[in-house]
Amino acid sequence: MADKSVAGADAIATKGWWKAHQWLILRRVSQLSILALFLLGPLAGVWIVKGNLAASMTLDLLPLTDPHVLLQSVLSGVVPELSAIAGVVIVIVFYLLVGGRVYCSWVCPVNMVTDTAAWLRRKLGIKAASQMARSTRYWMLGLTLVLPLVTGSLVWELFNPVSMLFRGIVFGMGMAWLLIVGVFLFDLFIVKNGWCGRLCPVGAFYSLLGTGSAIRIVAADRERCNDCMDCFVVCPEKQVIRPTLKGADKGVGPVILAANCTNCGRCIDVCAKDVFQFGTRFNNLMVNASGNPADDGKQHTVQP
Amino acid sequence: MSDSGDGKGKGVNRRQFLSQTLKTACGVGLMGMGLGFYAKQAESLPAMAIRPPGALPEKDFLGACIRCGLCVRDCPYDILSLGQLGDTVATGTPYFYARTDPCEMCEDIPCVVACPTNALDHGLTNINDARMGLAVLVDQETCIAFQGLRCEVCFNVCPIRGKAISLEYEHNVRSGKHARFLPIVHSDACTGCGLCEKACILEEAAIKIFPTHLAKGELGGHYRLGWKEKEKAGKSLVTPDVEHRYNLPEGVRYDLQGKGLIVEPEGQQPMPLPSNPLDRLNRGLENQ
Amino acid sequence: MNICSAIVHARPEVASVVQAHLEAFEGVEVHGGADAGKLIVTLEGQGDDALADTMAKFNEVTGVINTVMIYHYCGEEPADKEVMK
Amino acid sequence: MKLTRRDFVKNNAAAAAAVAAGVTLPAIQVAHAATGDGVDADGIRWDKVACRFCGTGCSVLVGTKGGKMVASQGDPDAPVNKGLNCIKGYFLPKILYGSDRLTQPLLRKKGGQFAKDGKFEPVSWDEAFDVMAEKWKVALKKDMEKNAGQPVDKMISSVGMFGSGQWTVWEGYAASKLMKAGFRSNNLDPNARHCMASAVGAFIRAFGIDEPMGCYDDLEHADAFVLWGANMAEMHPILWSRLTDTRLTRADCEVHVLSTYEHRCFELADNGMVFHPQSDLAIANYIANYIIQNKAYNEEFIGKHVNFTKTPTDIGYGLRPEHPLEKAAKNAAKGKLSKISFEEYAASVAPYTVEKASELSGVPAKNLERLAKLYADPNKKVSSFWTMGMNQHTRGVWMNGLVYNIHLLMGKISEPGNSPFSLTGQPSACGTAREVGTFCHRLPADLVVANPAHRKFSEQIWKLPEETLNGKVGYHAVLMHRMLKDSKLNTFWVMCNNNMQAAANLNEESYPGWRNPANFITVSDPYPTVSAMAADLILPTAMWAEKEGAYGNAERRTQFWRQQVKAPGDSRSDLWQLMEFAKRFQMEEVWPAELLDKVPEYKGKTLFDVLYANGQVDKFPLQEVKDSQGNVYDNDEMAHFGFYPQKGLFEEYRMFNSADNIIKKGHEMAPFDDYHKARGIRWPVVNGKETLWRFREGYDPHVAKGEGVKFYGKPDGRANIITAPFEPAAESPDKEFDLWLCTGRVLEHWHSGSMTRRVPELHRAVPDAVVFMHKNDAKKRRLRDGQMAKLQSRRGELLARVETRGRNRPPEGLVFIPWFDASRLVNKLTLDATDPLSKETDYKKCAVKIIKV
Repeated sequence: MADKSVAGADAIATKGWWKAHQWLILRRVSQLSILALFLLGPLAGVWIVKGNLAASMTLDLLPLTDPHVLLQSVLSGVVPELSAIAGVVIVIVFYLLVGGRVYCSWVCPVNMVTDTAAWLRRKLGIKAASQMARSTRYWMLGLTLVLPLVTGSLVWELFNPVSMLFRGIVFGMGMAWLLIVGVFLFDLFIVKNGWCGRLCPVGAFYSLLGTGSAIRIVAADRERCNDCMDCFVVCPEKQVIRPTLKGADKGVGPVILAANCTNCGRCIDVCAKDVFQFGTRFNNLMVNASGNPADDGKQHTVQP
Repeated sequence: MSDSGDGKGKGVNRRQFLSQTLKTACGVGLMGMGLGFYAKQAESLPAMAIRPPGALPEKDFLGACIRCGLCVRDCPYDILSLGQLGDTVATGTPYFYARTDPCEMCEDIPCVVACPTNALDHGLTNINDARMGLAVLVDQETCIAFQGLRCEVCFNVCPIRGKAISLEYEHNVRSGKHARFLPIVHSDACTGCGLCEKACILEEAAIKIFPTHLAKGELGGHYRLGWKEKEKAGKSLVTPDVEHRYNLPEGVRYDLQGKGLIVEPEGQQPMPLPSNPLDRLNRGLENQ
Repeated sequence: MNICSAIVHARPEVASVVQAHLEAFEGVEVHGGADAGKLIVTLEGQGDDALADTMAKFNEVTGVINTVMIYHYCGEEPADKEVMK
Repeated sequence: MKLTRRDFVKNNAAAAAAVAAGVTLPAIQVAHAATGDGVDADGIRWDKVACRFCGTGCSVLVGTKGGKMVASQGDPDAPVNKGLNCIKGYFLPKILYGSDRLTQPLLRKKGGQFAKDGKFEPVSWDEAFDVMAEKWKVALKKDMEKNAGQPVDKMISSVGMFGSGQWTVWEGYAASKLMKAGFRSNNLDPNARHCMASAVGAFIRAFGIDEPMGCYDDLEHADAFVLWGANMAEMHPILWSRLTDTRLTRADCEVHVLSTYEHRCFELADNGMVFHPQSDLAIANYIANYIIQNKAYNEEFIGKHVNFTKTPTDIGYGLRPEHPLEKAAKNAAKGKLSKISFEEYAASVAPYTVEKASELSGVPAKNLERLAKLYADPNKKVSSFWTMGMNQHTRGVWMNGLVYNIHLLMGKISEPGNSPFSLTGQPSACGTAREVGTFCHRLPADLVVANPAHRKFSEQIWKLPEETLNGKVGYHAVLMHRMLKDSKLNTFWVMCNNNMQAAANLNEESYPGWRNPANFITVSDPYPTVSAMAADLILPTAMWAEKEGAYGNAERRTQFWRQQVKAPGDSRSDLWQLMEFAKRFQMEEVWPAELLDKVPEYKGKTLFDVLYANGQVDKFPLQEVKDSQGNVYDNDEMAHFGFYPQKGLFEEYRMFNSADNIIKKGHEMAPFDDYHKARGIRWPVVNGKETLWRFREGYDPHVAKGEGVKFYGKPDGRANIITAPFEPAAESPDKEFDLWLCTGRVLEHWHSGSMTRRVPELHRAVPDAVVFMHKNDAKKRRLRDGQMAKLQSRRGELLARVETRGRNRPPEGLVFIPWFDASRLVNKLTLDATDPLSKETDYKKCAVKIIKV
């Protein structure tokens, strides 16, 4: 088996470097171009998008609003403006379609920080220092929603590294970089995938939002799996893989339905056997209907 | 939710599960309290940071503002900033400092229009109704107008001219022959835009914008200003005074509500002019 | 140049009379303080002795309670040099 | 008050005893002398200096330490301001220390040589003066050839100088002497031409002698004030605070304000009147008419002290002669008065009924009547004040005269509180520009070049051979730029002003004139102003208290100051420059042989020798300049020339106004040294006593006992009432250019802003010139407050932000813009129409349009 510090070495060997990194690179492009769009105004004076991830206005036409922030605001007793409501509806519909935690892997700038931490952790071979329940994030989510209810103010937004990093880049960082360094060190030395995988209430919110979302990773050719474990190594939410990948025996369909799968596509990249593909949650139905998942699943995959 | 453990969940018994949950709950709960307390501090707005026009009262504002920065972007004069971590202003919330970048009071109030959450009240449509704060002449000892110098820059730059800041004329007792032009702020018109604070020519401004609750005194609940009540009512609140008559020597009148005792100057005719020019010609030497 | 100053305590009710008496001495100026019964006095004279004698005579003035010397200056500079306007 | 060392010790002794006794002593001076030797506890040396800005003439105390001016305070002992200042005065020390002070001469060069189209390069004073003198010599030689055989009153000159009412008295005097006696050119005019010329013209026509008869004490003695085109609230801030105080404290005091737009004086006005531009002529005539109709005039006064005259009408607008308006004028530039009777005068104003005045001016009849009644009330003492609204007026001399008419009809003149008072805009418009003869038609002390007797008298004082002085009136300010453009004026020296930003019609006259390759332009300036940018040679100038100086304010008060600090780098005072430049000329290069033959002793000498080393100007040797506390001050000019030039020049100038054989009395001044001791002295000074009110027995030493009132400037002792009708402005709004444009100043900035814009606090307070306009006018053009708008006249355009809610509230149809802002040159818009009599530009009226950008 290949060196575990280089995840996907097999994949690179068999598919070539590009194929073994294509979703990763696309995600980075996505994350950076979103940032770039917001920065185009203040830096170049080209105002395509104004605002930040909490709420934005594109071309003075398309409002987008972060449902988690707005929910906090509503819980503090505010009736939002129509534009904010419209913005939230658009955002919710979008993530219902593409998967809630797509926000985490394709949009959120903190992802780049925590991915780096995870990568460095593998490189340096740092072993887990402490454990933390993955469910902690739901408690955190609860907390972020209770606090405005109790205090009447958006307490979480004073600390939220996710909004702070993005806002920091677009509007000015202040001391927020300390918080980001904190997240990075936490992930690197204390808890593996600690922030995004266990603590972040924003991710928790989007996971709930995406519970029933359409686009999903499908382990379409799971029978080809050679147990190289590369996907487990790179996956930030690796608990979502096993039930599906190894669930054929138990009659579990090939679609990874777990809400916390971020649709990052990294498992597709690193799998030398091309077990994974993008598909939809309906791939499972077809398996159940036709009993022949492999062929049918392929027709619904998304090729980048 | 299916992700309560890193695949180790299998071996977890009920007791372990309960204790783990309890631990997490306690941890998060403690953290929540910490956040709450810290938030109280982090949210205490420094007196010199002014919210954009239409901002809800600070407490409501902090609940309503989602820190999106759209108001910042739509300010044509680029005066607004978002609080950054480490600033004394709540992180991500918009503010301006009057001394460096006061509000120019746009007629269409674009910052309010941009706000998606009503944190900047969309009910504000006339910028003159904005109450961002209140200008206060904090130091009469350094304000050079109070020393009798001719400055009045604050009065001159005030966009609610003559209403938010008026000049009161007063005899300069020290010099004996000059008037002092004292700037007086009126809270019923001042929007707190801060143009006066910016323009103040002192090293440290003598007129500053403060949050209204810090800037305003409050009259005792029992007391009314008699002349204002009378003006409001348009008449005396109690029975009008009777007509008075007086014992007075000739050539003397008494005006109860006005000047008091009036001694008519002897032999001097008020205007209109006498038709006889001799009156003029005999005037002559009164100044010699 | 030989100048000293003193506080002359006097009964407040007769302080102004005392002041007139003191001013009659040569080189003596009263600068004020009659209201409080503490007359602020400067003395100017040729030598230390002359000043001391004058001071001693203050106590003989009716109404004077006590005399305290506060400040003494003797110097050789020309006394008519202008120092300020 | 002097304090000797003895007093000082005694005070300290008493203070010590007082402290010990816990008694406060009122009258003990210990504060300043505490550290001795004329500096205060902070080591700051204090001395008095006249304020650098307006004509009010406030005195300030400036504090220097370590060769730098570090502090200032209003002078509490100055009678004008009693320790107060306006916002500009508050920042006085900062005007010296702008970050872009010029510190060495700069010459346009290309390839190491002067080139008209070259770039500015630093040069030495020697090189600067070499190049400059060479150009002047070429022009002088050409002039001498042309003037050969011509009588003196036909002499032309192609050298010129544009001076200033901000020059110190001796700088103006030295310049006047250099140009008129040295270069035999009357092409010397001050920027006061733009500011006070109409007032001067009217003074001379009405009273035969210049400057107001009253003084600032009128402010405390009047029952009513009338402002005719003066925004005193902003332009004479300290005087306004005195006026306001009188309004507050004097029973029944009234303030009437006339203007073409509402300004800050209206805040105090009991009767505020906004009139259509130019209709002040009609209003003033209506008041005279009212007085006559109601027989309110002072018959005795007019019987004894007044002549009635009329002035030619239809006199044009001082434009170039080929301009259609000039061709159409019947009596272009004519002003010779002819006597009329009282009845003729009455008939001439009779058409100006209240209805007509109201119709022409747009002021409601009742306001006009109230004003007329005030003037006509024999029991009300009225002081009228005016400045640029009346002077910068194509009928400015007329208008000044019409106000004198009212005061003369009523006899309300020359006594406390009854005063027609022309205020000045510059600190020494009176002291320098007017008194020492820096106008193109004048010699010192009210003498004029056109009068052979005056020339002869001046030649005697100046030790010049007869027929030296040029008898032909030179080019006035506006004409100078036209002549530069026409290449008839070839060398031009601009000192102590910023005429490229001030002179009207920059695009068509000023700039082409200055950049005309035939001409060589020198600008002496402490800062890189618009004028410096348009020059060929820039000479760095010592300013204000960097030199010993004297200013004369509007109430005839002359104030001196000592040099407080050194000028930076190679900067030199204007006085140094003028005198040093004179050294560059041999007499043979400036005077023709036949003139020199009359004074062979001048042959081989320099102009400096003849003008300044003449035994008079160099009479006072090197000395220590000391104040009463023993502080010693620099005098860089004295150190350089080896004699006390300021004193020599002033004492020579005094021969014009105080010698026994003077031609015109009434201008007497005190000896030089007296002024350094006093907080200003008001002339005429006779037997050591100053004069508060002129022309009135008891107050004026020139009015003998029993004469009562005597206007001794006129041979018969009578003042002139001069009738003049309403005539329209040179340019009025029409369909295309549909708005009146009025220009002016703001409190925070002074003139072209070259000093005040370098004070950061003042710049922050008022950073840009905005265009003040009526809300409806803005709306019609879809303009909002704060939006950029383009102002366009027939001559140029500029961009400025719209202000509808500011300090000035123009009526519909008129806009106002201040001209201090070098980044928007208002003089691109203004028309160079002048009063044909005074040659003063009308900056208050031209037509513009405003377009949204």
